[in-house]
Amino acid sequence: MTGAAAWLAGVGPYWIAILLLALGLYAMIAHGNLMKKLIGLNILQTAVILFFLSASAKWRATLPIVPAAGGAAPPSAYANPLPHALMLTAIVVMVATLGVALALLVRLYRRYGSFEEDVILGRME
Amino acid sequence: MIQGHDSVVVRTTVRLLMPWIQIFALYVLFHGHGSPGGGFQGGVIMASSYVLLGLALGRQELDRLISEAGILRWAAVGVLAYLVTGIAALGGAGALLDYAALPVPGLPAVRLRYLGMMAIEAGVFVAVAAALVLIFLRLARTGEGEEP
Amino acid sequence: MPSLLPGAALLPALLAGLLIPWSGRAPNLREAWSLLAAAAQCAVVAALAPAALAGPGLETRLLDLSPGVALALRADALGVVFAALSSGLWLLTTVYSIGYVRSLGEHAQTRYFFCFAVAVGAAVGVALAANLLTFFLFYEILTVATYPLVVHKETPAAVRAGRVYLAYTLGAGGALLAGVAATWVVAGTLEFRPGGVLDPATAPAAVLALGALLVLGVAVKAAVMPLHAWLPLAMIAPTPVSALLHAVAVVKAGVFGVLRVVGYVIGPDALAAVGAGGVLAAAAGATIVLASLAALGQDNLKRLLAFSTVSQLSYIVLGAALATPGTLTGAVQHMVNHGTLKISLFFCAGAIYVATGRERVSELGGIGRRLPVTMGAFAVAALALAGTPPAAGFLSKWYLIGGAIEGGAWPAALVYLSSSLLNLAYFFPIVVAAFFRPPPADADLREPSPLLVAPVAITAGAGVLLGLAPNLPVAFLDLAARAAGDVLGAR
Amino acid sequence: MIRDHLPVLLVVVPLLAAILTPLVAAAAPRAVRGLTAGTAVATALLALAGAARVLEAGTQRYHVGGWAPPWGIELVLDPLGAFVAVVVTGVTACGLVYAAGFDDPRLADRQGATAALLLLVLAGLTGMVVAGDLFNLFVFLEVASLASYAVIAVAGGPALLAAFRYVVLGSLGASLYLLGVAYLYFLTGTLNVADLAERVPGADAPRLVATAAGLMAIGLGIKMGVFPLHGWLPDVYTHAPAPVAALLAPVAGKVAAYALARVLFSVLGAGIVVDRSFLALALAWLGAASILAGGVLALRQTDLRRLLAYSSVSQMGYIVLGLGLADATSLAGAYLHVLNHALMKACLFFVAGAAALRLGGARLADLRTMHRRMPLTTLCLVVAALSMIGVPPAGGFFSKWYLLLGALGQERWALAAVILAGGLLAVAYMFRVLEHACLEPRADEDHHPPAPRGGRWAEAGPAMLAPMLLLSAGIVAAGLGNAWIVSAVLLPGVAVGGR
Repeated sequence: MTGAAAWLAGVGPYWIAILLLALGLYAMIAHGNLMKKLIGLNILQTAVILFFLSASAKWRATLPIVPAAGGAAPPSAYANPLPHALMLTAIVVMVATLGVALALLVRLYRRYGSFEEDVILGRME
Repeated sequence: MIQGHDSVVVRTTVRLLMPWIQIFALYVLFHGHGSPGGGFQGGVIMASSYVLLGLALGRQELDRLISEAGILRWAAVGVLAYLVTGIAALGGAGALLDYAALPVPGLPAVRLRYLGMMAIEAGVFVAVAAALVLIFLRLARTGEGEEP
Repeated sequence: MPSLLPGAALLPALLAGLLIPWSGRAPNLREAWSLLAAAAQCAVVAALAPAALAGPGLETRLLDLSPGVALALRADALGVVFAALSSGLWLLTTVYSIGYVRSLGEHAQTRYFFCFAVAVGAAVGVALAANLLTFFLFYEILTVATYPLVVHKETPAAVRAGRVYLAYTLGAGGALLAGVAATWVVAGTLEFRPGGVLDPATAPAAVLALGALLVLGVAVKAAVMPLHAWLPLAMIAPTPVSALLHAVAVVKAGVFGVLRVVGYVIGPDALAAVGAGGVLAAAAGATIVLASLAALGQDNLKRLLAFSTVSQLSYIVLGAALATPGTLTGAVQHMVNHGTLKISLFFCAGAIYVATGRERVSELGGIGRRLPVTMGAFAVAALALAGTPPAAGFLSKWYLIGGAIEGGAWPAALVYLSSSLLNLAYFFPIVVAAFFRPPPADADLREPSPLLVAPVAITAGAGVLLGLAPNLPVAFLDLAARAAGDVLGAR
Repeated sequence: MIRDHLPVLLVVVPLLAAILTPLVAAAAPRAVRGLTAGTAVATALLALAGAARVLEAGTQRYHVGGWAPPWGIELVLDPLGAFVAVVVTGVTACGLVYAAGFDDPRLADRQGATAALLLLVLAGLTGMVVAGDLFNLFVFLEVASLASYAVIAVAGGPALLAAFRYVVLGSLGASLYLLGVAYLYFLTGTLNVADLAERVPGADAPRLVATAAGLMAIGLGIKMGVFPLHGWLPDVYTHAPAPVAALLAPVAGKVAAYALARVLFSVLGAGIVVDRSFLALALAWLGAASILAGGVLALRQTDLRRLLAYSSVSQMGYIVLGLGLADATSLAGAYLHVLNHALMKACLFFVAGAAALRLGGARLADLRTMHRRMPLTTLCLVVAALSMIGVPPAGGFFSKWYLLLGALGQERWALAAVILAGGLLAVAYMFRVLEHACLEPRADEDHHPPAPRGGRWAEAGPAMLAPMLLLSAGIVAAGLGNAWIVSAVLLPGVAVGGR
C-alpha cells in the first residue's frame, strides 16, 4: 500500500472525522445565521457518525447474514454490524433533530422575517 | 407554498414513477430479513414518493391525496402497531418484543418470530413514511399565514 | 430517661401554628389558641423540671435526621431553664400583644401571632435540643420565623432592617452549620455532653477552628460586639416582638448557644487549653462596657434598651467564658433575670408608646405622674437590672462577680461592677425625669389598657421576687447550679 | 406478572400514551387531560412498585425481546435508578396534573400536541434511567430532548429562538456524548454498562478513558445546564409555556446528572474519578463555579422564572460538586439533592406558572399582591424557598449537609466554603422573591395602615394547587425522612455503583 492508502486504512479516517468535527463546531460558533449554525451542527453530527463507522470499516467484508441456502462465509469475513446498526439509529435521531430544527426555523422566519440572530433579537424587543 | 412544475414531461414522469417507487419501497420492507433493507429504509423510500409528487405537482395536488391530520394519525398507527406487537408478547409470558412468545396458538416459534418481526417492520415502515411526509408537509407550508 | 414529655413541650406551639391561621377570621378564637398554647407549654415545661434537677433529664428521640443523629430532645437543667423562661414570658407577652396590636389596630395580625407561636416553639426546641443538629434545626427555624416579625411594619426602613437581620443571622447560621459539620467530622458525634465531646487528643488547631465556627455561629444572636449591629436596627419591630424576641427568645437563644457550645460541645477545659476562653472573655468584657457607653448616648428608648441588652447578654457570655462554678451559675441565672427584667422594660416602652405615642427618652419628662403603674414598674425593673439588692439582678451579679473572683479573673469582676454603675447612669435619669419633672400638658394622658399594664406589673414584680425567692415558680437557681455542676463536674 | 416487567413498563406506558394522545385528541379532545395526567400517575406508581421490588429483591435486569446482552437491549433498574425513577416520575406526575389544570386559553388549541410531547419527554427520561447500555442512553436522551425542543416552542415568539438555541446546543452535547461512547466502544468492544465496568479498568488506556469521560461529561453537562454550559437554559425556562417549564426544569437536568453519575461511577469505575484525579477536581470546581455563578446571576433577575432558571444552574452545581467529591457521603448528598432540588424547583416553577396565569405575569413586581390573593400558593412558595435556602427540616438543607460533611471529611475547606456561600446566595435571591410576594412596602411610617387594598381572590384551581401542596409536603417529608433514604437506598447504592 502506498503512504496515502496506508494512512486511510489506519488513523486517516479519524483525522478526517476530527477535521469535520472542528469544521462543524466552527460553523456553529462563527455564524450569526441560524441556518448556517444548523448546517454546522449537521456537519458535526455527521463527523461523529463517520468516526464511529470508520472503526468498523473492513476491506472486502460481507454482511453477517447467513444465506438460507447455506454456505456461510467464515466469521472473519463479516463486517461488525453493531456500529452500523447503532449509527443507523443515530442518523434517525439526526434526521429528527434536523426536522425539529427546520420546523423551528420556519416558524422563526415567519414570525421575524430573518435567519440572522441579531436581527431576530432586535425585532424581539 | 410549493407550486407544481411547469413541464408536462416532469409531471407525467413523476406520475408514472409513483407506483414503481412505492412497490420498491414495499420490496425493501419485505426483503429486510435477508438483505439490507427493512421498515425504516422502505419507509423513507415510500415517503420520497410523496415528496416527489409534492415537488412536481404542487402542494394543492398533494393535499387532494393526503391531509396533515390523516398523516399524523398514520404515524401514530405505525408506532402503535410496533408497540402493540411488542406488548402482545407480554401476554405470552415473554419479555417485551419477544416474538416467540406472541400469544398466537398453533404456530411454531420460528414462524412467530418471522411474523412478529414483519409486524414490527410494517409498523416502522408506516411510521417512518408518515413522519417524513409530515415533516415535508409542515416545512412546505412556509409563507402560508403569519406566525402569531 | 426516655419519655415523651420533652417532645410534648413542642406540641402546643405546633398546634397553635396550625390553628392560628385556620382561625384568622375570628380574632378572639385566634388569640384564645395563643393563650391556651402558651399556658399548656408552661405546664409541660414546669413538669420537666423535677427530673432535670434529679438527674440527666427526660429525653425524647424522634426520627433520625442524618444517619447516627436523631431529632432528639433532652430536658436537662440548662435546657429547662431556658424553656421555662421562654414559655412563661410567652404567656405574658401574648396577653400584652393582644392589648398592643388591638390598641394600635395593627395589620396582618394573623401572621403576627402565627410567627410568634412558631418562634416560641423554636426557642423551646433550641432549649431542649439534645444534639447540635437538632439545635441547629430549631435555631434556623427561629431565625426564619422572626423575620416576618422584624419586617412587620413593611416600611422601607423595616424591610432594610429585615435584610440586615437576615444577613447577620443566616450568615451566622452558615458558620454554625460549618461548625456542626466539622464537629461531626472531628468528634464523630453531635450529642451535647456536659464537659464537651472532644477527645482530649484532638489537635489544638482543630479545637480552635471548631470553637471559632461554633461560637461565631451563636455569638451573632448573642449580639457580642462587633456582631451586634442587627439588634438595635431590629428594634423597628412592634414592641412586643422586640420584647419577647430581642430581649428573650432570639438573643437568649444566642447566649444559650454560647453556654451549650462552651459547656457541652467544646468543653471549658479544651477551650482554656487553646486559649480561646480568654479571647471570648475579652470580647464579652469589651462588649459589656462599650454597649453600656453606647446606651448612654441613646435618645430612642427602645434603642437604649437594645444597647442595654447587648451589654447584659455579654454578662452571660463572659460568665460562660470564665467557666467557674460561680460564673456559670450566675450566667444561667442571669438568663432568667435579665429576660424577665428586660421584657418588663420593653413592655413599659410599648405601654408608653401606646398611651402617648412617645418613643424618645427626652419626651418622657413628668410622664410618671400620669402613668404611675407603668413608670413605677419601669423604675423597679431598671433598678433591679442595675443590681440593686434584693432584686433579681443583684443575685446573678453576685454569683458572677463571686465566680470571677474565685477564678482569679479580677478584670472581669471590675467589668461587671463598672457596668452596674453604667446601668444606673443610663436608667436613673429616665426614672428621675419621669417622676420629678412637671407632667406634660395634654390632659388625656392615662394608663393604657389593662391588658398592657398587667404584664408590665407582673414582670416587674417577678423580677423582684426572683431575687428574693429564686427557686419560685421553677427552681431556677437550683437548676442553674446543677447545670454548672454538670459542666464542671465532668472534669 | 407486572412486577417482572417493571423496567420496561416504565418506558412503554408513557410511550404508548404519547402515541395514543393525538388519536384521542382527534376523537375526544376533552379526554386528553385525563389521559396524560392518568398516565403520568400510573408511571409514577410503576416507579414506586419498581423501587419496592428493587429494595426487596435487588437489581432488576430486563432483556428486551428475550435476548441477553451483548446481543439484546438490556434495561436495568438498580437502587439508584429506582430512586431517580421515582423522583422523575413522581415530579412529572405532579407536573402533568398541574398542566392538566393549567387553563391558559393561549395553549388550548395545542393541547393534544403538548400532551403527547410531554409524555414523550417522560418516556425518554425514564428510558435514560433504565437504559442498560450507553447507546440506548443516548437514544432515550435524544427522545426526551427532541420532544422537549418541540414542546418548548409551542409558546411561539421568543420561545422559538430559545428552543432553536437549545436544539443546537443540546444536539452538540448529545454528539459529544456519542463521541465519548465511540471511544469506549473502540476500547472495549461493548456498550453494556455491566460489561464496560469489567473491561475498562483492565484496558490500561487511562488517557483514552479520561478523554471519553471528559467528552461525555461535557456533553451531559450541556444538558444539565452547568455553568459555563448553561447558555441555553435561562431563555428556555423563561419563555417556554409555563406548565412546560414547570415540568421540564425540575427533572430534565437531573436525569442528565444521573446519567453522568452512572457513566462516571458505574461504567468507568472507581479508578477514574477518585481522590482528586484531574477529572474529579475538574468536576468539583466546575460544580463550585456553577454554584457561585448561578447564584450571582440569579441575584440580578427581575423575572421569577429567569431567577429560578439561574438558581437551577446554581443548584445543579451542588450535584456536580458532589460527583467531584466522589466519596460515599458526598455522592449520597448529590443524589439526595436530585430529589430535593426536583421537589423544590418544581414547586417554585408551579408557583411561577400560577402567578403568571392569575396575577398577569411572573415578574417580581407582579407578585405584589400574591400573599393576599393566593395565600396557599404563597405558602408553597415560602416552603420551597426555605428549602432552597437550606433551612431545616426542609429537604434542601440535608443534601447540603451531606455535601458539607463530605467536603470537610476530605479537608477541602474551599469547597466547603462554596457550599455555604451558595446557601447565602440563595438567601439573597430567594428572600428578594419573598419580599415581593409577602410584603407590600408602605411609603410612610403610618402605624394605622388602611385595610388591605382591593384585589380579588385569585387562587389557582384545585388541579394546580394540589400538586403544589403535595410537593411542599414532599419537601418537608424528604427532609424528615432523609436519613432513611440515605441509609436504606443511597448509601448501599453508591457503595455498589460507586466505590
